[in-house]
Amino acid sequence: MENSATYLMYIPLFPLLGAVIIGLMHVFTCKRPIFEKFYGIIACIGPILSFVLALRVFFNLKGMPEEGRYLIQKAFTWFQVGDLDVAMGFLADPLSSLMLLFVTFIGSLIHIYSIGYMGGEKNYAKFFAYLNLFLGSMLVLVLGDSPVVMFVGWEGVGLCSYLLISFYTTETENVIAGNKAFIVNRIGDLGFVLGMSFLFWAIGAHGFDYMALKANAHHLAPGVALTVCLLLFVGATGKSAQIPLYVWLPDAMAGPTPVSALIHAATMVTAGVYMVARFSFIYAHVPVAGSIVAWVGILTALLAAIFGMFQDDIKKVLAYSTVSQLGYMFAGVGVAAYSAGIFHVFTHAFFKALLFLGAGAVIYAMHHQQNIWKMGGLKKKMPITYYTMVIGALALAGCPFFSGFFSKDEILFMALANGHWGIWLVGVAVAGMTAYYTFRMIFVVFHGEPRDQHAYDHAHEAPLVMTLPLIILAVGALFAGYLNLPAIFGGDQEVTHWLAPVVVEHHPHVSKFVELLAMCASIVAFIIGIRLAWQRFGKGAEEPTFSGFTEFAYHKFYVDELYDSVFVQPYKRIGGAIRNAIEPNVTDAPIKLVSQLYMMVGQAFKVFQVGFVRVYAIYMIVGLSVMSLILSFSLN
Amino acid sequence: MIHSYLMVSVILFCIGMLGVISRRNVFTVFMSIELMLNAANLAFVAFSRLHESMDGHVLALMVMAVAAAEAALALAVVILLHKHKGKLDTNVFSLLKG
Amino acid sequence: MFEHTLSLMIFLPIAAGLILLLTPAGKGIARVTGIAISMAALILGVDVFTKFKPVGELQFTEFIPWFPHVGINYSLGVDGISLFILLAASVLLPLVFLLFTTKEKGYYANLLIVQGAMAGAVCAADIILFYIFWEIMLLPVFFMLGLYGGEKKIAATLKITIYTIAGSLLMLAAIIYLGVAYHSQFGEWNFAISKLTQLDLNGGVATLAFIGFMIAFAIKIPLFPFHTWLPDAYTEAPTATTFVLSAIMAKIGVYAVIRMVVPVFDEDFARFALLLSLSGVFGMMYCGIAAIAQNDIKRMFAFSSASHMGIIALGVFTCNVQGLTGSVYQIIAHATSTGVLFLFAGIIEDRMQTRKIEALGGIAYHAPVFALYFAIALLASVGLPGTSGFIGEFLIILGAVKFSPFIGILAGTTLIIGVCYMLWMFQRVFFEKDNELTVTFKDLTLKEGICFLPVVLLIIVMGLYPQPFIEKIEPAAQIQLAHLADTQHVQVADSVNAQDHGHLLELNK
Amino acid sequence: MVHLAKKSIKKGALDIMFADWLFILFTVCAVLGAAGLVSFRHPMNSAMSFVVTLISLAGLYALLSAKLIFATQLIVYAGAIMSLIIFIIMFLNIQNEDLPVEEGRLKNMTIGAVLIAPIGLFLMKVVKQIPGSDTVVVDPNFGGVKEVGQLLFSKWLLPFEIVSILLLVALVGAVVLAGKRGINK
Repeated sequence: MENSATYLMYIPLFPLLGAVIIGLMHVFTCKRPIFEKFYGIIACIGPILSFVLALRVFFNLKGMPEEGRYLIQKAFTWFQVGDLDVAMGFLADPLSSLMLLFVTFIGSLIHIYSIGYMGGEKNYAKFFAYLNLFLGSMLVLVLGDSPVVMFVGWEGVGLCSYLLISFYTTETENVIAGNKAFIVNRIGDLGFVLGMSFLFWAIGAHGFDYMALKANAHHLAPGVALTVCLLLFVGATGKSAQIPLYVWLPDAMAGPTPVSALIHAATMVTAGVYMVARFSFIYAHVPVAGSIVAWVGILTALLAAIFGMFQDDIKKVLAYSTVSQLGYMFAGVGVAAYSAGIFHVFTHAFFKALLFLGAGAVIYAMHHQQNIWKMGGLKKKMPITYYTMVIGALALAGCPFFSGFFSKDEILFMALANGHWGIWLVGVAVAGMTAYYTFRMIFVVFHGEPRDQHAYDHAHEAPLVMTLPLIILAVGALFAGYLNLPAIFGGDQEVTHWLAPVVVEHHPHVSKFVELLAMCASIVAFIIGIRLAWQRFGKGAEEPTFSGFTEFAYHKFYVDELYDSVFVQPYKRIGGAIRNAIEPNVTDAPIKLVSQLYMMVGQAFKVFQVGFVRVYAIYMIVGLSVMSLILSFSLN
Repeated sequence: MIHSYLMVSVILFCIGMLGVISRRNVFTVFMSIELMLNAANLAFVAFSRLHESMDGHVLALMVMAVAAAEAALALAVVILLHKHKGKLDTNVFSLLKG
Repeated sequence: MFEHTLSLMIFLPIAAGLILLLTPAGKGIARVTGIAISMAALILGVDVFTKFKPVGELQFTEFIPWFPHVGINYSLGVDGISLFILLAASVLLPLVFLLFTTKEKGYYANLLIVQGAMAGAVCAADIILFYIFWEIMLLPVFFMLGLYGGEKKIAATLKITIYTIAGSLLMLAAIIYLGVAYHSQFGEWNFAISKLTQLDLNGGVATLAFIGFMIAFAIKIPLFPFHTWLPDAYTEAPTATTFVLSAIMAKIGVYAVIRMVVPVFDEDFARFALLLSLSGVFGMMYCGIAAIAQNDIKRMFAFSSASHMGIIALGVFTCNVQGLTGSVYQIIAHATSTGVLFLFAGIIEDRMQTRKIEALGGIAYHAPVFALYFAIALLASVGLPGTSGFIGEFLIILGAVKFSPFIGILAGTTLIIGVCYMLWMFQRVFFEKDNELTVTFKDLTLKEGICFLPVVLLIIVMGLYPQPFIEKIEPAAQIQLAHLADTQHVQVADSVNAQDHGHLLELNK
Repeated sequence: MVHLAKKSIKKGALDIMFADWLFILFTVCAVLGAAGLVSFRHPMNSAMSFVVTLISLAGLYALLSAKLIFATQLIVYAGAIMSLIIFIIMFLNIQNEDLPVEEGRLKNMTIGAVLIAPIGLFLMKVVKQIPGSDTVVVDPNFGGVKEVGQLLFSKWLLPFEIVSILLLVALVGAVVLAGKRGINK
């Protein structure tokens, strides 16, 4: 078969094998550590090999005719029960190949960066084992040819996210942040599993891989389709940190910075967007579901942007900006602009990874200081980091001709073109806010005077293993946007065309004037945002105090506290009540009753137990006597 | 005819029971039990005569063997108890109290 | 090997146990005997597994007339459902003998008897034979719990005794009713399970008998309001006993429901399925929530085990092949994950002399291998894909959604509830800061590591390549459900004029 | 057979009379002995009166043509067992003060008799309802040593062996129980 490819399974297998090898080495050598770079180099082999294979997949696909452009490998029957037949199968089509490319590329870069960043850490090997495991799981997620296989990767990345967030396990807060991430993700996973179940009972009987599902999607009743869409979207909100399940992502910054860059910015959190795009054949049938997705996305973008404007932890700022950008992506896929959404995933991976790695370099230089109000003036000390980060910030803020501009603008334009005025308006506002908080961070950290002179004196530029990935990513952040240059700039939207066979979307025809107008609105928003930031923070500013609305926003609208008092505390309290009140008093009641009954009867009969053999004989005789009397009468 | 023998058996059996429940002397109680066994033996033999089969005789023999065994054991127990308590009163031995 | 493999698996351990009890053998000899016999059972079990054909009928059947005039016979056989419980017992019990070296002779002897009786209960193809083995299986548990248990062992023994005896009596009454019903319908006595499935049971007494069976098995599983004996018994019992109770014996309850209740009482089962599944789901949630408040690690696992059993039972009550297969698969997965977790809790208790979660912390830094094994078992227990726990849980939820979307959604919460208490426990025991106590924690010895390795590997293999297991389970599951499917068809057909029919019946009276 | 039966009836008149007298004599002795057994205060007196009962019972066995039982009753029971009992009574050297004080003995026995009366009456009622033939002369060898012996060693072999084990156990038990010296002294 021309579409079968036996090498697909090796793409996730390489990092997974790396994880097993490093993990075993760690277990056997953690008491007697060997040369630490050794682990790092082994860890980098897997991702790089996967990247090479991903390139091979890409060029193979490119050589194929557009209609049959997919590669498939069914490794073995995973399980088969009744009608449910799930193969451990891998599918590479334009969508997954695009994801593959940037996941393996950025994954490899971050592995290299981590060799430097994690230097001297105690659990060096463990970190790389987890990182490899994560990459393997992410590749399973991307390549899985059925929702169930995808779910394996889906949960696998959740696990690795948990392990890496709580990587510094001696601190309770880190572990709690990890737990929070895992549990909140699990809430989303519940939606995913239920969505899969409903989907299976509706149309899964003739095969439960994407090919078969896509072929049978038109049999789906509208109500079921809506249910499936919403349940799957619950899964996506968990993984991709959307309202109402976004709360775990800011806390997830407790993990090492490369983790934040790889998992919580570039790859894992975009899995939800990828999943919605994967299921575009269902979402396309249910516009209502799409609108819900889009609105949730854009509201998340707004909310996270508001929070982002008041954070003082450099990583938290970036975390909220990630949530916010993820919101854009969902707005994109929600308005059926799947290629635009995925394209934003693609560009975002570059500039957000870049920003995180840059922030990591800063944190590394400042000896694990993360509060931006303790930094300042680092521009002179860390020029490479500064310039690369500025490129990243410009891309994030949507500066024209940087990658973020093209992708974000595409989303907003598609929202407008498909008639979602509200989403477009909010989107433009958020774009301005994005520019504001991004440059607030840049100005406070790199400009002005140093606020902590001691730390400033010891700050220095990061080593080459760390700056090299920064530079590569900066190049990506600069030019990734040109892959999907819209027609208005003379491009031919290559990514959109590449994805066209997979995702179900249609391009409404809108006049050039509207397109230009929309673009101008975005640019204006960007300029206003960056100007405000310059005014306030450009020349150095002191840590502000908050009151009123700003205080409310600074405390993130008290959402964490709300969740804690509405879900967590009652849960624990019910548990305590069961333990202290219900178990001993209610469910144990019958058995206590029985034993008390026995005790009472026993006490009553104790009277007869006088202890003299003769008396027992008398009892017997009395019994016999009574029986005899009765029998004598009955004999007559 | 046989009925009279059975009547005698019943009477002896009841007297034996009376001895067991109304006396406190260990020896008397013990011999009352022997009396009950003998009453049963008489019934066996009588029935044997009635049915003209000798199985009853065999059973009577067995009962005698059991009675002998019982006598041996019971007397051993009586000696032991007498050694322990110096009394022959059944009321002294009230270890069965719950 | 030869035609009496199953009998050998049953009577070899029982005989060895009895001989140990009757002879003045020391505990060393007892343990060596235990290892030898359980290894022999393992070899026999593997032999059965490799020769087992993936079809639904009973295999390896043996038949010896016992009381033929009342239709009670010594007849054995395994199908895809009992095979795996048999295997779980024979794979996991050698671990116990190998790992726990400090117990007395009577303990090992009792374990051997339990092993044989459990094999008997799952292999029995005659309901009376099943009942006999069921009772034999319970006896040594009382002794092990009552003689070798923890501080509150007497109360725990009393509880488990009252519950199980009550259940057993109800079951006996129901079994006798089945025999009588068979006699009145077919004119002969027969207690073979396959024959009893042909019974046409309806009416009040049949429902009572059904309830009798269900209560007996609900106590053993345990299903929601009958679970109260479990936390005490699991907590107070010595580790190996808890392990046997949770890993295998509770599963025999589920097995019995699948094997005896589903095909025999098809109509009543279909009628009560909703109520039963609610009980399963509610039990899962209730015990899962209770687990988070426990500060005794073993007690927490006890509640967790009860919570999982609720889900496993739910799989049976969903009345479809996905749910049932998932349930059987989850039985093995749960035996390997939670069972092993109980063993690990035992190891912690042995080394730290405490089971209090608060007293622990930071074990992972001093025992990385132990932490790794523990984490794998824990992840299987919370149903992470790639471990054995996921396949079963997914199939059960899938089946539950088919059965009723509402139940399905509730069942899905197991994903969340399980992870909450497990992670919180893991955090407080393995992470955070170590203290004076846990600094002294010794990692697994080489022997322990090698003993646990096959089980840990099994957890992963069963998650990645479950098909060899599933292909053996599924045909048997289909057969058990065949009756149910017929009943449901009839019910659908009858439901239209059911009311008129009822009136007619009353008129006839 | 018919011939034999006729002969027995003809000859019976005198025999029956004589046997009846004997029966009455033995019965009275047995009952009186039994009454003595339960009512005497000193066990020695009880034992002597029990011997009377046993000998009377032996007579009754003889009347029932149970020759072997008649002999064993006299030799084993009245002889061996009773001498053992009397021996023990004398061995313990029981004085009057050793005996338990049984003040309400008469009252007790009256109440006991009232209790037991229904049992006795019921048993008698049952006995009356047993369908009994009038005495038939049995085979002269009935109850002889050879016949009973043959039966004992063929049909009743297994119970016989079990009884022998029982005796052995009793023997060992008695040795163990009574053989302990110096306990509680």
